[in-house]
Amino acid sequence: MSSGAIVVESHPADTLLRAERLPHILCPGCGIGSVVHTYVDAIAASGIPQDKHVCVSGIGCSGRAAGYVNVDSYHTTHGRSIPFALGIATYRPELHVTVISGDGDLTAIGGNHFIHAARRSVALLVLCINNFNYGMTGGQAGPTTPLSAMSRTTPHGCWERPFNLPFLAQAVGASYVARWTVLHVRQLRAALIHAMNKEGFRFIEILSPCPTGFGRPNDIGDGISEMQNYLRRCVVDNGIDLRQTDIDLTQQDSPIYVGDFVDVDRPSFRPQVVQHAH
Amino acid sequence: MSSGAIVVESHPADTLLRAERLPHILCPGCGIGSVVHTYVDAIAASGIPQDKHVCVSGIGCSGRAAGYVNVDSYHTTHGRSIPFALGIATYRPELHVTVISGDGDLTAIGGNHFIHAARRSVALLVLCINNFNYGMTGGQAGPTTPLSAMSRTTPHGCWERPFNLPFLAQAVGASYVARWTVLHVRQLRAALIHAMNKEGFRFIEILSPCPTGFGRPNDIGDGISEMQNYLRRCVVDNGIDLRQTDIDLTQQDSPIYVGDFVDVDRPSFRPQVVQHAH
Amino acid sequence: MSVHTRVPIDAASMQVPRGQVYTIPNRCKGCNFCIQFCPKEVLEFSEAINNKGYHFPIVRKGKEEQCIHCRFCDLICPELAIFTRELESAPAQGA
Amino acid sequence: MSVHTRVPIDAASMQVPRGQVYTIPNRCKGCNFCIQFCPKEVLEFSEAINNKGYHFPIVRKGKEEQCIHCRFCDLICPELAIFTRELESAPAQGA
Amino acid sequence: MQEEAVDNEVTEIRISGYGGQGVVLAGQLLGKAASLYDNKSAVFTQSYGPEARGGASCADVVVSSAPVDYPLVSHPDVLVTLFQEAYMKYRPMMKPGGILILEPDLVQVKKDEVPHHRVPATKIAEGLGRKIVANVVALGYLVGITNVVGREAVEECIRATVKKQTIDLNLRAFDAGFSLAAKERVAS
Amino acid sequence: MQEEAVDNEVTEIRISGYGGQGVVLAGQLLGKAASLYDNKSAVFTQSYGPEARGGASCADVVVSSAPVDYPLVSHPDVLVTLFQEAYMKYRPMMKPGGILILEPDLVQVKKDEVPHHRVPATKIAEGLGRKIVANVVALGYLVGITNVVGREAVEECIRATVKKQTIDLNLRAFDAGFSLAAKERVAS
Amino acid sequence: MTPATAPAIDEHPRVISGDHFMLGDHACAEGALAAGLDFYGGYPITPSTEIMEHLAERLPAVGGTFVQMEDEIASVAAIIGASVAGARVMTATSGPGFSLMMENIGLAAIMEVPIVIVDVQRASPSTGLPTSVGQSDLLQVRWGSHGDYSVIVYCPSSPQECFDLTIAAFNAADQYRVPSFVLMDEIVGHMTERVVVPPQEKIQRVYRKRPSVPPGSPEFLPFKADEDLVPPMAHAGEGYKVHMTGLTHDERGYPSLTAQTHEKLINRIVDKVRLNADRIVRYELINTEDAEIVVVALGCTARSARRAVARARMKGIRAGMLRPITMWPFPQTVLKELAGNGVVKRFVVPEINLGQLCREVHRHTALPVTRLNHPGGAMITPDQILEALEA
Amino acid sequence: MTPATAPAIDEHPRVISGDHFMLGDHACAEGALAAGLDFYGGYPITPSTEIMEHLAERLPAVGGTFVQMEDEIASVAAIIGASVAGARVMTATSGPGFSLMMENIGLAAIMEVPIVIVDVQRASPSTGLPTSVGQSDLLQVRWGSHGDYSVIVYCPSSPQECFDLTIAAFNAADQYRVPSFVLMDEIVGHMTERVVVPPQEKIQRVYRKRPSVPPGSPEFLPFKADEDLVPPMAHAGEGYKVHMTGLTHDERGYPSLTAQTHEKLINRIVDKVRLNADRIVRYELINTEDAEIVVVALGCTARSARRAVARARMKGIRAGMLRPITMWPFPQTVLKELAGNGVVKRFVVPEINLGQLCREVHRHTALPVTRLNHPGGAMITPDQILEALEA
Repeated sequence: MSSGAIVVESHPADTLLRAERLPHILCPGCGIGSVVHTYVDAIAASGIPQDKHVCVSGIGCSGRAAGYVNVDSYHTTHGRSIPFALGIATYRPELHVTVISGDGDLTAIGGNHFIHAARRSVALLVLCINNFNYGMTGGQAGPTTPLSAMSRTTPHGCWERPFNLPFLAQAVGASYVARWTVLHVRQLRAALIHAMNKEGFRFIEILSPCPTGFGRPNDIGDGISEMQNYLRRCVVDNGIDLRQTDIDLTQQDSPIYVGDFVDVDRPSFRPQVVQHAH
Repeated sequence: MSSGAIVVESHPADTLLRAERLPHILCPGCGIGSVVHTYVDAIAASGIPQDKHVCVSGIGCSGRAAGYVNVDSYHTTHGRSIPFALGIATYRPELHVTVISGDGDLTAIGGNHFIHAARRSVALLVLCINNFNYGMTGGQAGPTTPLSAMSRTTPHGCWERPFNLPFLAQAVGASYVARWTVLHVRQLRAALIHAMNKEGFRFIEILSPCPTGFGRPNDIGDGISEMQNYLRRCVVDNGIDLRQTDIDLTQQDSPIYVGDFVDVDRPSFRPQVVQHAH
Repeated sequence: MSVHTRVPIDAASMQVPRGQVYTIPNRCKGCNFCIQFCPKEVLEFSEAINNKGYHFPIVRKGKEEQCIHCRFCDLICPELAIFTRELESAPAQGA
Repeated sequence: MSVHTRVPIDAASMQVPRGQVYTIPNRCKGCNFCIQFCPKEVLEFSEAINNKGYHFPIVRKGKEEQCIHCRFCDLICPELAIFTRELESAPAQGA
Repeated sequence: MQEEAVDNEVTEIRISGYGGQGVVLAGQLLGKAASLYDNKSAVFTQSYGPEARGGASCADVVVSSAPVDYPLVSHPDVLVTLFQEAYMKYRPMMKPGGILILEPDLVQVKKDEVPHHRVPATKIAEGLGRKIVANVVALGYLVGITNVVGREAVEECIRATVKKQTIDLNLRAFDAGFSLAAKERVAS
Repeated sequence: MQEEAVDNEVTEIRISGYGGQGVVLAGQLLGKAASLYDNKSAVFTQSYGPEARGGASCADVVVSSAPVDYPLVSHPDVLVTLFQEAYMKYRPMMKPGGILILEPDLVQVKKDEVPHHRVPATKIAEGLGRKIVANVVALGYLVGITNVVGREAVEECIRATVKKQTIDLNLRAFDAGFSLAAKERVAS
Repeated sequence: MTPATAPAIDEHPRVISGDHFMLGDHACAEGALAAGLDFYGGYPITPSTEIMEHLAERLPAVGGTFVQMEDEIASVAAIIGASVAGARVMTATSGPGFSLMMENIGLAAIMEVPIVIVDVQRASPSTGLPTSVGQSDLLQVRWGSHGDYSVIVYCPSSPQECFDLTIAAFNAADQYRVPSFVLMDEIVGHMTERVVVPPQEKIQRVYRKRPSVPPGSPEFLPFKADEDLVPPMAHAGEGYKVHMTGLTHDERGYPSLTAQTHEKLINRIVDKVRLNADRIVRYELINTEDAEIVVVALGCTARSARRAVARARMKGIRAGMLRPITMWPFPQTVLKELAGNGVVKRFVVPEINLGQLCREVHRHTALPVTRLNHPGGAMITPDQILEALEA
Repeated sequence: MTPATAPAIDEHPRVISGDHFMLGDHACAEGALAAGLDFYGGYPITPSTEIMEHLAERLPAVGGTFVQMEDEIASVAAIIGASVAGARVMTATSGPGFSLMMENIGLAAIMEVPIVIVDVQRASPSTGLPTSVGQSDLLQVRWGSHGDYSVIVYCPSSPQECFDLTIAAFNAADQYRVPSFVLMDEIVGHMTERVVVPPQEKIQRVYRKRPSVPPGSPEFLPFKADEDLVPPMAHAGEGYKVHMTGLTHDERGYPSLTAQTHEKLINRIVDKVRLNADRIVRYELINTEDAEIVVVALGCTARSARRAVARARMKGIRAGMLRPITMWPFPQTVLKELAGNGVVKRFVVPEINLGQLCREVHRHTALPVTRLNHPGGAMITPDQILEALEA
């Protein structure tokens, strides 16, 4: 064993995780683990008791995130994490509910719940881990797959324009909108802590490498290459007009804008309730 | 019989309608009939043969529109008019497919198909007849019901913020976005003719009176009163920033912006096809 | 605001057309749109009721020659119960 | 751009902390994130492989005292296989 | 024959008019009075759906001294019509020998119509100051003529059902209709 | 006993390794050769799902002179392992008396392992210039040892399946494995 | 975004004890309130809308949470979410909306989350006749989601039963941690009849079992069942840090993707209803002691059947009736007893569908079964049933 | 937005005649191509994804239209839309996605729009075991949408049948204007075996009937059926100006909201399959001539059963097998014949669910039926079936 690093058996964050389930099922170079890690780190720093955090996810690689965090956690059906979470968050407003899922789950099949929860200003923090494809089923295109990108369902290149998710989130009323990448764990952590303590519908898009489903067919290579791509191209611009935040991955030199784009006060959705009568 | 008006048995537009089904089932003072009328008038003026027009609708009062127009017409399931229409429009790109439905059908249950069709730039003209409630089931709130408005499911006043549909349509990539009211039949007719001859996803929100489901519980009165409300409050502003086009009906004096808001060139979605091999 | 027409630049020099009103009384549900929004206030409700029990539009006394065939009553009618046709010259037929 | 730290205004006057690297080699899947993005280039791959067959991070020869406990390797590790702790003073324990 | 006896326990009543005439309230009051205040059983149903809007609508009540099984009115024993279209639509379904009550100012009967009851409910209601209670006038008449439910039961039901400030008006409307029927019964 | 005869017609083969070693292609070639070029029946299956990623994966082939009914490999008659984890995972399922083939540079056997075949497929492939064809070397060896499918059938299958520019390389790899087996058969 | 002021709670009792002349749909809503409904998520659809409208008024006034969702899928997902957070939950819909809920019904089944779904049946398939009666979701409610699971389904025949059986559905959902259903029909939902609401203290509420150990106890396994095959349920926010998933899972709730875990889990979620069927099943028998012909009917059709049986008796026909009150579990024991008692010679099954109940009757008897049905839009009349009895 | 260049059509034959060693999922996709697939709308889900991926490559290359939709509901809606515009259409999914399609399956049924849906069954309910085998959608495919309707359902046992029966499903969908289904299972979908693709001219395509009168003819009524109960179909854009609705409709296609219209329409859409069942039903019999025990099995389980029957015969047990190739209409006639032939003494029904096929077998025989099942995740082995035969 090398000198310098002390070999141990557990990580300080293990208490925030279902450590007995590690290692997780995700591929080497996948960024989802980093998001889970940053999320639990933010939980510890949020000032909100761990027991009052709830995590809800849908289906797909990112949907598996809920299975690794040591809070009440619910791994639901494809696309339905947001209405499921709405049930928890509106019935128990004292709980802090975070939805962690992927681009396919949240914005393909789950797109309607996304726009309605934002419109209603439901008290949810929604993390969309965007790896530009359906990883769990082996790399098909989705609504964030860039133009021209190769995938198992776009063998000649994707010919659909992807969503600009921050712009969409703003158009439907999110109180907080940010975009970071897995590389920006420090900014992501700060964004998470800030968003956990806000009202309304809060949305963070997190760009993440997927070497298996996206990197490989698009000649990006492994996870670290995708990360270096982010390092090279990301531009922080918190004040940018969100009409400009499309991601055009096929233009290798175009900027990818990241930042804390929207941060407004908007009270959380609270259905009319006099008091709970149990 | 009075002098001045000649009493006849049929209307010149009857050939564009399934006249044998008239009178339609819609209430007195409802604006949906006016939209149907203006739509068929636009068909006649569109320069596109009547046989190449197709009309698709969903469920609800507005969904019944398809049943009255004398083109190939499909009255589908709740919320699914857009993907149904996508099937027609992408398989037969020579057809001009218009979706006519209501706010509940298109933006509540059908919201996901709406944003995805716009993202893809599917060759559809989508008319959302927005009467601020679910009329067919008797006047429940929906995603366009204004704050504070009374309905059968908001007996103490609506507490959810409604969608700003033009802004949403822009955020997801519509090539054409307009808003008019049933009162603006002339502008609506022009918008329809223009939009019928454009590519991509074209969206027109049409504000319409619903005396039964919306006017009555909100003390607006009958259809003509809602129309007079539009006459008084509508402001045409084609160039307005769509972040400003929320409709706040509870503020009786706030403007309701109408106009041809977005008009850009965006090619229609065409899946990769070499040629049809029948 | 006006919803009726976009005024053409050369409006003053244009000849205003004349129109003839046609109605299908039994289609009418009495919504009042055509009457209220006729730019020339040509129309009013009948005293008679149609077979569904509604009063329907008729041309006001004295307004028989005022219709300008702008088609507004036609387009806005939800029931396709009224329309106009352009007259070549006065007087109106069937008045 | 830098993703590592937001430079505080009084950076020059601050004392740079020192850190100790800890690893859980059998969790590592060799993604290379910690090694590539360590701002002090403290880490490198081991020659040995872990029980899943991956090379895992070790501290480079000569870099044993360079860790500044910035936590970047920790947070970015998808496998929770590495972390650092702040040292009160030199030298690093267990090196 | 005993079978007849069973079926005769059941009275099928249809009150029909157009939207806004309050036929639904009249039907509900009748059914509720029978069901809660008169030791009978009753089922109330009404027409639903967009096809029911605007046109003729009806409120149906089945009253019986035994529990009501089949809940629908197929062939009314008693038909009240307050609107021409309702008369045209529902008259043919009436049971032969049934009781027909109509609002003469709003309904014109066919030439060959059988003997029937004409109740100027709207005028009577207007006489009471509120045209809107024509429905309750008609109800009063119906109860007075048929005795399908007790007068007191309906009055109690009205007191328990309508808004406080309209109790008196409704009771007077009911009484007006009931009294007219009583007079006619005496006369006939 | 006739039952045995039926079952003995079937050979269950599992080729296992880690992702990227090409075990899937090796299995497909074997099954396809048997099925299309050697008048036998064969079914090919593979491990699926996220749990199959990263870790040990396997390509299973059932070969029979009669139609294959049950398509899965439960207890391999022939087990090829190119990876330690695969050896650990699948060795216990092997049929007693089955044939075990392994890559000695990547698999360390248990002390009490039965006699088995050691094929340095990676080194042989590297000798041919492309480490990537270690899978086909192993396939060649497997065919050479078991004769479960004819040599010509596999060669024809390779020609019909792989990219044109790699046909020769793959044929040489197959031959290298097959020849090694032939030598060993002679030796034993 | 400020909620409008809702009335103070005291003026609005949760249980409106007393006699009422009440719409079936409203009786269902009042039953839910009496059963302790905490959270309603729904979407309007004829002929169930009146349930939702009634609760829009009533539920917030008694301190509950009412949310109109964007569609039926969101509705069922939201009530599952609220239920894991501890709420007594319900949604109501009709055929088209019910079809949309199928996927998440499976989630509730495998996660063992108590939910109550009301389906007011209309003439179907598809949009069909939205305002007219049907009884054609009898098999869908049992088999509509993919895979094997179990459900408990009540079929009221009257507004009174809409009230009573909605309470039963809440209790069954909690007791067995299953999706339970009130399968009404348009006639029953849209008829107004006397409904007696008992005093609050007479209304029995059965609640889901709760963990007997405190949060953090290592012995607490969220999916370890007791002898009744039902595991105690910990709620979100209580500190138990449960994990629940739609994947096949072990007793800790963690995904365990093996056939062994699957068999254990799925057999248990099916068996907890199957093996308790005798306790769950409800039915009504009329004049079956000496009956030679037994009508099997439910919902509004049972009302016609009761009339027909009475009239048949007067004509000297020895008719009787079995009314399944639970469609699922199906009252097969009593049906088999009737079929085997040597007296019954024939069954008559009137229903407003093309033979769904009849199929189930067939499974349990070899006696002749007379079908009497049409696909919807009208009731089957007493006359029609009488004719079938006389045939 | 410019489509990427697709390969020229000549290099890519629609029918790849010849012998192949092919994945079941791919064979299904090739069967669709051979059947004339024009439009595919789908959404990825294990274990059906390979069908979609294969068509993503192949369909555009032969001039067809491939669209990946935003979800399964959109997928089925889109193929119904394309079908009314004249396309031969298909989508493929698995349990969770299939559950989402239920509402629009009802629309296709009542609008009489030919569609083909492939459901590759996995261990269920809910998310279950996504990559493992199940056969538990047998009843859902028949009853999963609200109301009464009819379907035609094929259950392949091999990649060859995935190819052949997908073609059959296209032909049946068009011939009867019904939703038809290829109900695969994960084992069959994920196994690779020899598939013989016949020469193009040997592949029979049956197309929907088309109007015999020109557009505008007053005698053309879009929902007036011929003697076979199936109406000719006019497509969008041809000038017939049809109206189609999910509401109950008359022969013109116009809403007609009466019980009479409903009965006429729904009876017809059910009868067009029911009365043609003998023509539609397919099954395979093995060794049933003298069989005392008959195994009834389908899909991958039939492969184990075939082996078990062969081994039982060697042991002197007179076993045979009935393999339903169409699950619906169910081969009830042959089952009843077997049950009544005086030789058969018992049925054994192995299946990867908790007794769905068994239920159907029970309905048609009074003989003992041995259940042999588990809810999914593994095949039933020949040994297990043999044991049941020996018991």
